[in-house]
Amino acid sequence: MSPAARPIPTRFTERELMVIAAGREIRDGEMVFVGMRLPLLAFAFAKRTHAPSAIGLFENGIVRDSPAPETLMTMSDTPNIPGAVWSTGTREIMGLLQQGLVDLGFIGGAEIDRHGNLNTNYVGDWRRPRVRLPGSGGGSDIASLSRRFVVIMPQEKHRFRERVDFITSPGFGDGAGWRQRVGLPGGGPSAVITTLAVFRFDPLTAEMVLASYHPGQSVERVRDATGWDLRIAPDVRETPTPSAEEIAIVRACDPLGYWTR
Amino acid sequence: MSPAARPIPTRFTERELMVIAAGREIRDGEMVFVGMRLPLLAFAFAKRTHAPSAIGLFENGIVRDSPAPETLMTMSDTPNIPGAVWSTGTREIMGLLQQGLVDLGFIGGAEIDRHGNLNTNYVGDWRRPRVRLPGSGGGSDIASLSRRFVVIMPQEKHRFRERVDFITSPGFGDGAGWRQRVGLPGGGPSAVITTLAVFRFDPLTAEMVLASYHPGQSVERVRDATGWDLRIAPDVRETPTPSAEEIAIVRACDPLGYWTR
Amino acid sequence: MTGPRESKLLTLREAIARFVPDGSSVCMGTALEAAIPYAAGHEMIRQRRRELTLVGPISDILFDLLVGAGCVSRVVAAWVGNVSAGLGHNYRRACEQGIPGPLAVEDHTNLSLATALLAGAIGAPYIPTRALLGTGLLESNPRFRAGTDPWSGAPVVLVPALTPDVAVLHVQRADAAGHAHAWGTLGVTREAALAARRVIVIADEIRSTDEILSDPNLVLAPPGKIAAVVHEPFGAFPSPLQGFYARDHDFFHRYHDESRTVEGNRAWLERWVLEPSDWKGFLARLGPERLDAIRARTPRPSLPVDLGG
Amino acid sequence: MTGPRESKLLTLREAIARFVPDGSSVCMGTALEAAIPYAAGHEMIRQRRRELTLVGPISDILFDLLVGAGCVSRVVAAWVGNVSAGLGHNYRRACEQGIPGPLAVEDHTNLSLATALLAGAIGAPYIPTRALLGTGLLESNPRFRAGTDPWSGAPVVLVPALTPDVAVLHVQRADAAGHAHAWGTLGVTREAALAARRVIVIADEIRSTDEILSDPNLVLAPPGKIAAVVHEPFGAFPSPLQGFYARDHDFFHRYHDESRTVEGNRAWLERWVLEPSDWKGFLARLGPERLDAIRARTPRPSLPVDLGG
Repeated sequence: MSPAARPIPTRFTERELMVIAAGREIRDGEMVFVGMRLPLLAFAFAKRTHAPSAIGLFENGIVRDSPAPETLMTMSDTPNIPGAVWSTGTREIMGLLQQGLVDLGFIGGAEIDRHGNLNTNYVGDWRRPRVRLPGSGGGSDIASLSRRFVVIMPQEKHRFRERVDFITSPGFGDGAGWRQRVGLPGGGPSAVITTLAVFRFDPLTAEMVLASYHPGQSVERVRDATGWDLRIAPDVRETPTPSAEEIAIVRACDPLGYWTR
Repeated sequence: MSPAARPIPTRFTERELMVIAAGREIRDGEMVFVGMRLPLLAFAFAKRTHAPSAIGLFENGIVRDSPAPETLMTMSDTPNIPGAVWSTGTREIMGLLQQGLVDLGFIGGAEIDRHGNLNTNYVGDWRRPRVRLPGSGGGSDIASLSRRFVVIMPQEKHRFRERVDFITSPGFGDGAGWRQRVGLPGGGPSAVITTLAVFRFDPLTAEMVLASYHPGQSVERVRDATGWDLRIAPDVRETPTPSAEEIAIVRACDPLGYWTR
Repeated sequence: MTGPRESKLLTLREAIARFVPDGSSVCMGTALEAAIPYAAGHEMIRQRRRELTLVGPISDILFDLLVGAGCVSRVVAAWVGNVSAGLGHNYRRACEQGIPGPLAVEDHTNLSLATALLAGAIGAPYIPTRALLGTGLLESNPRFRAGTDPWSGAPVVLVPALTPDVAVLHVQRADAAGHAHAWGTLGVTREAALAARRVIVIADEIRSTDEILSDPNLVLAPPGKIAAVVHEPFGAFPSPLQGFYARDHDFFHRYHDESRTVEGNRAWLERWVLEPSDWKGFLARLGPERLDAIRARTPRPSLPVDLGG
Repeated sequence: MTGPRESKLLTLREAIARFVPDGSSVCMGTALEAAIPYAAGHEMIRQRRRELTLVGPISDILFDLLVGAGCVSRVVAAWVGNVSAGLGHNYRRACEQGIPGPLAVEDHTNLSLATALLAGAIGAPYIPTRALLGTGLLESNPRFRAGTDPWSGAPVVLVPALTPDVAVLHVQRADAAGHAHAWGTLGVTREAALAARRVIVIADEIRSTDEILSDPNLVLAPPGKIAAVVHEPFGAFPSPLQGFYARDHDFFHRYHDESRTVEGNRAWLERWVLEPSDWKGFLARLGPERLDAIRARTPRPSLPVDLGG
């Protein structure tokens, strides 16, 4: 293909790319613990593309089979209720999660480590924390109980640590077999989507592995923004550049660009 | 008082008398687990007389501060819902009970023994029962968890047994201290109201004691209809004859005489 | 892939054939004496379902009827009989004489059954209770276990979760996708809808999705739980359905009288269950006057909620 | 003896003074980001309440505000911060530097907090969960205990019941006796209403008892739980209330900016909490345009239920 024949790349933001990458993790018909911000847009994106039958759950008690028609700042904003297929309580939604019926959950985190454990409680010793973070919310529950979960977070070296100070949302603990050993029923993290890259987990070592770096990034730049000696997948590649159509869909989901600009 | 001055006694049925005796057990403002049939009428009677602020709970999830305006055959009959102050589920009502918030519960039984234990499961060995009875329903829960409970049942010798074959609804087990020993939080039975008499429990021995025999009955007749060597209260007396006004109120609560005739 | 709003409407015959195979554990009668899915029970008998485990708090005559028809090998319940008349003859015959076949019973109380379904609904393996202590049920139902509250040292009973294969729930109204509205007496209906692996919704009325979702707080269960929706007016007869019809007390008394003997029970099954080919046939046999006599006449609409913004 | 239908209407000042003494455990923010009882929080600050234990899943800025005002000695929560902006400055200052005073925190997750209130609501000492295993919360919150599911041998975490002294619940409407209707986002509201020893209902609208009891299934809690009813329109501002008003996002951002320093926080408290003598004063300071901008405009009434017979 001659350079002239290449399609002119549509410009997109880091966050638009993250939304599309996250959306691709949703399979059709899945029950998805949606959360807010980028995951909510990923759900909207997936619904409009390859996963029209996916169902979204919110920990305040809302279940939707279609994204809310307006941009939400919080999951409890009034536009999120009309059109819901169920409006119930936290306990009922968490019950579905603990029954093992939630296929996929999205969570964020302040810190993550090489085995996918997240910390949103304490930086430093929890008895005398340097930073008191807000806490788990429902993140720990999603990490413990969903059949698989995907992490979405900005990538900075100090947030990508060899070992987190405190496990709020369990990944694979200290490695393979840990989840089974401590009794966690859920499947653990299946991907980490950052501002720089997409990571997956080696099933043998339960260690985070670079699967793809975003357009404009490189293996080296991702390595530099990781706080341990990062393993690289043998088939590492560039994260697929979103198509103009995909970007248009993301923008339709966030017309004001509130979350993606 | 000369015979001529005695008020002419109003005729009443055994069951009318039982309703009035049961109604007297309800104190104003109490939360009462009402059940059906005679206890429901006792609640209606008490509301119209000395306990206008009593609240009635039904295990199907209904809470009422006024009796239903029509005669009910079951607690889930349609007239029992309009006017309810709460219509919820069994779990919520049982939750109030297990919290210790129910002051008084009424239950019936096929068999009772000298310590007030009731059997509504099996006559004979439960592994090969001679008679399979319907079961606990909510009776066992009321007996276990209400602050006190009152039994209403017909009195026949074979139903008043030294020891029941099977404890469905625990009274005082094998005697004083048993409830504490097995861990039951509720206060146990406070009265047994039968077709013949009213019984209470000796706080020292936790044994059923004849407190009063109904008009027309006698200590001897009650003894003959009891399957163990019945203890008689030192101040045993005749159950107060209902006044004409009391009987009129009971009849207003059951205008068709469905439960009391 | 079935979309969450695609129609799951089936006939009762199809729904029972597909989602209640022999050997299923089936939760029914969740609203206590109200909204009992009798139409579904009749269909199970007509399809000669066998080896069912029935789960429910009190079942009025439904469990007794299915036991007498030979559909049931196990009952998990707090009470089985006839609320109007007391004992259930078929239940007694099965427990006492093994007629028409042996019947295993797991004794519950209303609290323990509600607790077991709640545990199933929240995905907990068990929930402790301070009921049941000192009772014979701890022996007759070996599924209960003694435990200790580790904070106080007090004894508790651990009630294991119940997760029936299917809950058959009769409701006032639903849409074709299975978003269901139930009100009035609820009993353990909400817990059962979530504890069961799947739910058959039987509705007296089918409404549009927009109408049902105008009150999403009243919806019973999320789309993933719903296996089928059946439109069956008067499908809870002879039990009552708030806003729709009252209880037909006489039917319970007549069942009690006629099921007293094995022969009488067989005649009852023939006349009321096996000869009608479906529920409409049953209702036709009852006659329109009988239904008119119990039909709700005086509407008492609720103050709506407002989801507006 | 208070009759179950007697009025429990009080002013917010009276209700907080009588039913939220110093040292109380207070459950608030039960509907997550919606229906947060900010008016009640402001009143607690004005009354200089001290040594409160705050209980709630996520509290948006309400817990941060009360912590910064020195009312709180303990927080039992899954998340404390500012949903719009992330961290809560006052919460951080208290946890990291003991400003304005030391703060104990019992870390929860949304599941464990809902489970703890559910246990309180059903009167169970605890409920086991398979969440929390392997997490640091088992260390940082010593109230959790390790346990074993005796059937499977699998590890579980025992979550002890929470029974707050009082739940302060903002709802759409209630009658004067405290029969309350809440809808939309519910979070842990229903569990909190039953787990708490008593409930203060704060309603945007007071309706007649007949209107409220036209839908008894929607009622939150029985009369015995209700301590007081307060009529406080816009009492959940700046959080949203379905059918009444939307969220005022800007207010959260401005709080975040201004509470960044101790001085800024003091100024915020003065301006928005201490200077207004009550909630009406606060609303007046906001100005009617601001309330008009969020007021619900398009009604979306639900299909009523029918309790008729």
